[in-house]
Amino acid sequence: MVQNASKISVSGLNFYYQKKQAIFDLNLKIHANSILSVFGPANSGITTLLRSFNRLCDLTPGAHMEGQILLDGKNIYAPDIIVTELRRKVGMVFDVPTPLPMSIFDNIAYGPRLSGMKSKKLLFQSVEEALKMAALWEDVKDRLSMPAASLSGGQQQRLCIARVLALKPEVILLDRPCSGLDPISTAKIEESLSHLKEKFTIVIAPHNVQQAGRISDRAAFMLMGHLIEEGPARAVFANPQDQRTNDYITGRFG
Amino acid sequence: MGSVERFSHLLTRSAKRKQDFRSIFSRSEKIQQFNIQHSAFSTAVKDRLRGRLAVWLRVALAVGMCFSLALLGGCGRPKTGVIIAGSTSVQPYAEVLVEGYAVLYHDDAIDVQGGGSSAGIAAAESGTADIGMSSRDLNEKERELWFVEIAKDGLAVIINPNNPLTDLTINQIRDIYSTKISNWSELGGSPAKIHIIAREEGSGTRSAFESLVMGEAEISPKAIVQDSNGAVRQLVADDKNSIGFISLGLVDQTVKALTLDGIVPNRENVINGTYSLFRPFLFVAGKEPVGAVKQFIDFTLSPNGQKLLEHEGLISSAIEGIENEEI
Amino acid sequence: MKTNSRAGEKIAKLLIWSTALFVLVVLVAISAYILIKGLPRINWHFLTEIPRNMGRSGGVASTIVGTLLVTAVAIIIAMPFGIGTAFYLAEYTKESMITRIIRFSAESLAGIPSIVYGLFGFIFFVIYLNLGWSILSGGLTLAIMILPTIIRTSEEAILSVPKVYREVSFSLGGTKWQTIIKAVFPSAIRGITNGIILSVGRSVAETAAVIYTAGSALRMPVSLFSPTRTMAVHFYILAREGISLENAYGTAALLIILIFLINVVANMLVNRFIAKGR
Amino acid sequence: MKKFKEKLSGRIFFIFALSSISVLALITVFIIVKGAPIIAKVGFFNFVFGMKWSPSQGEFGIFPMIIGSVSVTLGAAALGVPIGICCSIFLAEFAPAKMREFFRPAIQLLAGIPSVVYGFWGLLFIVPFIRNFFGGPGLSILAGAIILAIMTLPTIISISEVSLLALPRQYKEGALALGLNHWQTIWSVLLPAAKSGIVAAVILGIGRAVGETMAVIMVLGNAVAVPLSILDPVRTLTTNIGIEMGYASGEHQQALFATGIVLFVIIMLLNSFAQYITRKR
Repeated sequence: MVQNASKISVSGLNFYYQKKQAIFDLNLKIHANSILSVFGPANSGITTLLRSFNRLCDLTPGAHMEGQILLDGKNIYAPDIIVTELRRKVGMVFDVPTPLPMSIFDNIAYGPRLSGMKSKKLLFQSVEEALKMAALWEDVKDRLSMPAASLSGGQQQRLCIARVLALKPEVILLDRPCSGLDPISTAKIEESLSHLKEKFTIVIAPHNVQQAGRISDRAAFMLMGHLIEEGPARAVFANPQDQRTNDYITGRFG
Repeated sequence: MGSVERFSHLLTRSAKRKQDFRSIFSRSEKIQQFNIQHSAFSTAVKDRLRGRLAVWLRVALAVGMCFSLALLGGCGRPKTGVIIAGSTSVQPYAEVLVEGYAVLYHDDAIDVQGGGSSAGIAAAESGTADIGMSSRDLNEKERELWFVEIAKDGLAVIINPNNPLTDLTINQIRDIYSTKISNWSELGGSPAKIHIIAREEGSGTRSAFESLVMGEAEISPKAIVQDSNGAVRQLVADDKNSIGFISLGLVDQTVKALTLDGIVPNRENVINGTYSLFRPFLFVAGKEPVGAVKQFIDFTLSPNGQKLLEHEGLISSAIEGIENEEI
Repeated sequence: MKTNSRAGEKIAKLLIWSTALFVLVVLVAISAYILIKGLPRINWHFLTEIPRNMGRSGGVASTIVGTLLVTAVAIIIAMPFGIGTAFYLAEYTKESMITRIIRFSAESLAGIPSIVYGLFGFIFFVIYLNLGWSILSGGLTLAIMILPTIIRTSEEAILSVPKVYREVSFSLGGTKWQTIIKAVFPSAIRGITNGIILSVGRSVAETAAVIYTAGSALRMPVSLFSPTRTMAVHFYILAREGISLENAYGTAALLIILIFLINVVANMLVNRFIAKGR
Repeated sequence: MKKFKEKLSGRIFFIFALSSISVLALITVFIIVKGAPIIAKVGFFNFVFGMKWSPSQGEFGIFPMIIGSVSVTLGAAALGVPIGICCSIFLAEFAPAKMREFFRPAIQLLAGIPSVVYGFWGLLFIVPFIRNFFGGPGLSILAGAIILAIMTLPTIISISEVSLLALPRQYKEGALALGLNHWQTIWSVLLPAAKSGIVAAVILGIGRAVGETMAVIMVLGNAVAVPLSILDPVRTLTTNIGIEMGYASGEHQQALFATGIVLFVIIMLLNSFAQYITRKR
């Protein structure tokens, strides 16, 4: 019935910060090994949606939700879920590059070390593999002990992607990853994302509509916490069903 | 040992309070399964705790234990020998006595603490100290304690060496300190405002000066107050317009001691009674001294002890035998 | 507007440079005067013999040992409690009335005059707990005196660690404890150590709080329960009672050197600790 | 197993926090219990505004001391705060790396010098200087203000410097990118951004100045009368405790603890004022 199994399925999701509601009755199926971009004007609940997938929203006091989010059929808000394992499966890259105040090697090895990986050889292997996948290995392979802060903006963001990949996740969430980057770095990141989709399910909040059009397989438009329209990217951008999506894509508002 | 029961009661009550607080705390958390295999747990904890910060944890726990141990152990602390505490004016002379005593009796387990006359008397009363030192007369309540006068300390009125004056009457000094006279020119000196320097309210030196010189009059609140003989002497030596009063034993060439009504302040005049400004140095004890404490006090009153005090500029009282009637 | 902003820049630069140099000169003047007057007094005897004849002769050995022991007891007790509280306030409690009250009272207690801590120690530790005048009473009193400062400075350091480091650590599957230890603590270590060095400095230099609790005995301490006189108290009694200015300056010079060594060693430890941590 | 360690760490921090807070509460209650009876007996109004302090006659009025404390602390702040903040700016922004490496331990050394050494140094240099150049006994509010200013510098400098350095790099770069020169960046961007740290530093510094006892005993002259000029000798609340506590007993000792309560209230007011500033931003 469904072309490929859905990695994450959201049903009846309502999300509140204390009394303010951020997401209204959202239903969505995210396909494995594909890039879904969730686009829309600022604070229409996109970041909240992404952060509910890896339960990072638990950190904000007073945040609570109704409804279900299933990862491979298992509800991620069930009491027996170990949150740390969930966050290793569902990695996240933030909008501003945030290297930890450590060397490049320690930054990437941070995740595996937390999960208990001790042996130097294994750590080096996963760091090298992650850097290659994030297309950063050539730039940094001989200065791994340099502080991460010495890298350029684009390189730092790719370091953050490598940091997530080192944990061998299944899903990667990117919240406007290229917002502060120059076009060349943006292109490089978009290119590595299209390679990564063979192995990972990717959900990205693009920082503009063109980026969504270029790289995503499916696209979802959110406005003021409501999911307006969702479907294959070409269909959503070529002839949007809902008038509001059309206005947003053609840049009439938002 | 009243303090031990009271203290253990305090400890159990506070522990109970912490317990209720924690049980409320844990009940409110979501109940989470607790699947620990005992053996895996002990090995896992050992290698987890090897990390750098975990070491701090173990130090903290150890400290917590020794902190509570010390508190409880404290109640039965080992006696470390005779403890003398009190007036900071008497303290240096007591230390000289302790050194002399150690040479003669080969027992140097005597410690001298400062803290002031009242602190010393209170410590003697509560038994925290074996002997309290006071550089002032005792009030009625304090007289109920056992006490003995170990020496007399003369009081010298001092001025700056460059000040031409050499003699003042007691009345003139009283008028200076109550600011009736406020300029040196009124006493024949060069015209300048007199800077009066006194000791602090509770000091033995001050109360002796008040009873022997001021009588009914009061030392003016405008007077500069210093809390030690050293500081008063230092100030008078620096400020040529100043006047102060300190122990006779501490007068040196940096200051000039005035003659009172023509009588020179020295040992002889104090002994023959012509120089009236002196105060007692007292040893006070909670109860009749016994053992090492009695031995030390006897040494102090013995000719050897008195010679030591005389050498330091005090006037020994044992020679005239003016001792307290009680003993 | 252009020219006066450049002139403003020059004046400001000049002003700041001169203020900084002025402070440096004042610092050098104070310590130079003490060192010039005190250093000639310091020799092997001064360091190894205990004071004799009311402090006029002999060395200051017992006061050196006393100072180190009292400060050590204070730091060993205050550090875990102080830093533990700071982490608890910064990481484990939501910003609420209670945390604000605790932070506020810690700040107020940091301002309490040490003489009041001294008397609290005297009546609580020396008399009520019957610990007597001892290194333990002095150390405990100092521990309580520096506790608020350590809590405040550590918490300030922890809160100044960017919030995003915690989010990154959590997003990489870190637990709260791992996030605190691996992401927050290494960045906050400089601020925390700054607070501890200030507290060590303050305890070594303390007189009022120690004179009534650790006592002013001149003998070499034998156990945690024996009374002792710290170097600062020794200087105070010698200088104030006019017993011996030379020995007073000697003690003060030694104190400045001791404090200098503590700072150098502490900074070295921090840099090595941070380097290893990176 | 990991969940157990989480609980354990939460517990241990909780126990540390609880015991520290209970100790801090214990000392507060102790001071109040020791000081309150005399205030009740003498009456709050004539205790705080009473002009005459002479315990031997049972008169406990501490108004002259309050004036003393306020004037000395204001003097110290007027001298210490601007200099302290200038130095912290110097350390954070202008100092070449080598000099910073030298300056920071020097500042920490300044913090380490015992207050009695400052007091004695002041007595030997500052007091005669004031006596010869400005007249009066030399022991004065001015002398106390100078000594306290020097003593509060390390606290103000080191903590403001930390808050200046903790500012994210983008603040400075953003301002410079807008064409502001170095000083304008500091004045209009960095200082306002680091205000909470600097205010905390100033409050801690002033708190230390208000709480200082031993150093000022030697240089203030400790006269119990209300000062008429900054050259008059004066007694602060702390020196009042410091001088008389050794000799005080009974009601006199309670009156000195009551002085401690007044000090505590002054420091509480100072802190709430500081919190008000940082929150208002």
